[in-house]
Amino acid sequence: MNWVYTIVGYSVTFAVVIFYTGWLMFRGRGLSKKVPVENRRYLD
Amino acid sequence: MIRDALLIARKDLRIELSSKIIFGQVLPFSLLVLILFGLAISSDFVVAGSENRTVLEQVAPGLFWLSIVFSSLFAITRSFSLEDKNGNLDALRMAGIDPASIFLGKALAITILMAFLEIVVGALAAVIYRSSILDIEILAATLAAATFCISMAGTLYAGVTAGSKSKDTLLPLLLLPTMAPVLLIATRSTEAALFVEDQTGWGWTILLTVLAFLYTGMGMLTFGSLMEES
Amino acid sequence: MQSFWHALEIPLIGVAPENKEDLNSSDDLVIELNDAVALLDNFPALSGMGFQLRLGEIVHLKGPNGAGKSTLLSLCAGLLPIHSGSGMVLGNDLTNQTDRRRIRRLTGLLSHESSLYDELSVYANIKFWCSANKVDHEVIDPVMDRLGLSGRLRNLKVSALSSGQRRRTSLAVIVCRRPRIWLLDEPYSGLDDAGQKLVDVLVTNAVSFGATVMFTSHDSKRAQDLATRTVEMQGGRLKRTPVVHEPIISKSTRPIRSEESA
Amino acid sequence: MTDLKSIVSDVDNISGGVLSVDHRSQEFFGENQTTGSKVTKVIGFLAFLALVPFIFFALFVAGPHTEQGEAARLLFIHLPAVAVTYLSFFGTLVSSIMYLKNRTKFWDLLGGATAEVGVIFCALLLFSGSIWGKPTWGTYWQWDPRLTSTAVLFVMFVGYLAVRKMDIAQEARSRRAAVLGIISFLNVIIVHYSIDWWRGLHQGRTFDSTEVKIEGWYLFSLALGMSFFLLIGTFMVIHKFRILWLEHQLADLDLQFALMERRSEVNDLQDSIELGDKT
Repeated sequence: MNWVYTIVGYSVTFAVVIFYTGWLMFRGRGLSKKVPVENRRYLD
Repeated sequence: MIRDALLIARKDLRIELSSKIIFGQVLPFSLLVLILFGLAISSDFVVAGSENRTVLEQVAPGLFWLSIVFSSLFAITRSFSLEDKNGNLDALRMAGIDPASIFLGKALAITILMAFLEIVVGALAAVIYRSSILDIEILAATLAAATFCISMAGTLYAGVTAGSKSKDTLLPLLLLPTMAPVLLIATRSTEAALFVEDQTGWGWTILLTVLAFLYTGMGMLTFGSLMEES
Repeated sequence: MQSFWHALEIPLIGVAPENKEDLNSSDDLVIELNDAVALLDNFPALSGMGFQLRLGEIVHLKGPNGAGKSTLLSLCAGLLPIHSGSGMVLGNDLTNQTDRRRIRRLTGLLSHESSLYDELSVYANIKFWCSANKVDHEVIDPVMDRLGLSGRLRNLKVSALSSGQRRRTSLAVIVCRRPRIWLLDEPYSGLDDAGQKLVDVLVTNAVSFGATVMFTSHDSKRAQDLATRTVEMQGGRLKRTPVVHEPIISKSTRPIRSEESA
Repeated sequence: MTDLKSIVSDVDNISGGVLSVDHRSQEFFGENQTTGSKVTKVIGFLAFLALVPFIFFALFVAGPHTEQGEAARLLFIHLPAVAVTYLSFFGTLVSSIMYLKNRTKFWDLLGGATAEVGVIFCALLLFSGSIWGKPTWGTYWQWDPRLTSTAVLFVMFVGYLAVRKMDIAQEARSRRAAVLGIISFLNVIIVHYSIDWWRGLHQGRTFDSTEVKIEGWYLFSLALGMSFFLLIGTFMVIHKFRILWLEHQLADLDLQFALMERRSEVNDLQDSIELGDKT
């Protein structure tokens, strides 16, 4: 029965990672549309 | 610097003498918390391995410190609302008082008030939780050191949240995790003073004293950056 | 009543002697702001204020509510940082933090808040602020006499005072501090007739002893009688070029001017 | 490090003239309307490259543990989460110190970005730790020094994030957050050792998360997991930093707008002023 914990642990972890990454991309996209291009220069 | 700190502390104590918020409202609150703990926790079951102590007697030190930590939140909030209400913090800054002095003064007043509160609450706790004190010296040292820890850390965090509209809810969120080690160590130390004959409690007391100095140092170093609204 | 005002001990009102290094300016420019922007909780309360205040002036700041008058006073008191633009107060740079600290000790701000502890008595409050400002306690009693705070009021808690009496207590603290610049936000508000006259007397006396005053007031009539210059603000900056009523000198040498007009 | 310095100075240049048009940057980014860039695309791609074999090796190749069985596989996500959490919070500490030292927006925002990513991974670490605890110790929660102090750490940095959103002047907020970042880190050390001593006196260490021997496919899977988590963590920090930077820019633009609006008040209120003068 131990595999249940493994499955739950992995799926929740990856769900959180994917959800958070997706949210970051979404938010970044939304904000980028509001800020003029000359003010968008980051750490690179 | 010490002179300014004492001035502020004396002022805070005088305000307490005339308004009696801490002793009229916060103290009854902590007593009430003690009684509620007594209702929530069984005094019938005996803890295995203890010398015939009931659950309530066994956890009494922790409950006492928990009620003190909660009361300290009110004392700290009250102390800073005094300065917030009529823009007195700005006036202190206009007077050119060093932020470290403000920190020390406020923390000192809170320490003294909390010490009195602890003595009263502690006496009642000893009665209603049926505690017998084996080592009064360790207990006194613990009270002193833990009180300094609580008020120094509390004043420091009150400085972090000062001026914000959400400070009443933010302060507990920041302060309580910080209180975790103080609560833990003070409880161990008090347990040692109540239950154990030997002198093991001194280790914990020394640890608390180190923490008290650490928080004092942190507060004095950082209060300038916290208070400087500019 | 007349004798009461004249019984005032004049040297108390002037300017506290200061160390030479605190006064970096050589000319008589006390405050100079250039295109100053100041933020109040991220709102641009001052939106590019250009302004000069010379030694011995009594400037009336005028403007609608929310014009930025109080913010200007806080800025000049060194309580707010300058967001952009530049500003000098008594030769100290407003953009510099250590300079701002020096400015605070040289200026007195009567804000719309009382800066008093409600739970303490009038005397205890004044005594505390004198100690905090390192002012000799000898001045307390004469100043309290002068502001009509002796007698019954002396040991009354501030919470029991009327708003006018609180105003007097706050004023007493400023008189005790003897600042070089007096920044008064609505000094007349809540004061009775005698109190308002008292403000006029205190201000003119302070100026005659080397102070400079800037105040806001919605009582245009009284304010214009007191002021040597009116500055109008709007939208966080100067409205138009200031109107000069009369030369500064003739005003400051007549300390009891408002008595005559009354 | 020299790279980093030039970035900082660039950031300063930008915040100097908000409304001025810098043609050089247009050339750099064009019409790209995301917070992505070449570097983040590469990092994202590498993370994905690590993810696919990681899942394969961690779930299928590395055999079940002799004692813990399938549950031992949780090691491959738990340890990397620990690494990312502590690295992030260490990043917050460094950023806070650097911010107090040279007061640039860069360090302030980096502190915010690392703290948020740290909180996310701290939650994952607590979750994977307790779900691993059930099959191995028979309980989801153990009053173990590491677990307890991590829980306190989590709450502390949630508080740090709350302070970053406090309703006071922007600069004061940044300064307080930086101070808090430093004292929180010190507090974590205090919390950890105090609980450690307490437990040490009572009954000794209850468990060791590394009691699973790491060798062979275990080591390989763990290495893959580490690289995936570190890459995705870096990816998140960069994106979060950019979002914070955009929010900062937006606030600056709002301020410019508010300033313009404030200046135009002069005409709007002309009438009411004259009315006020008459009364």
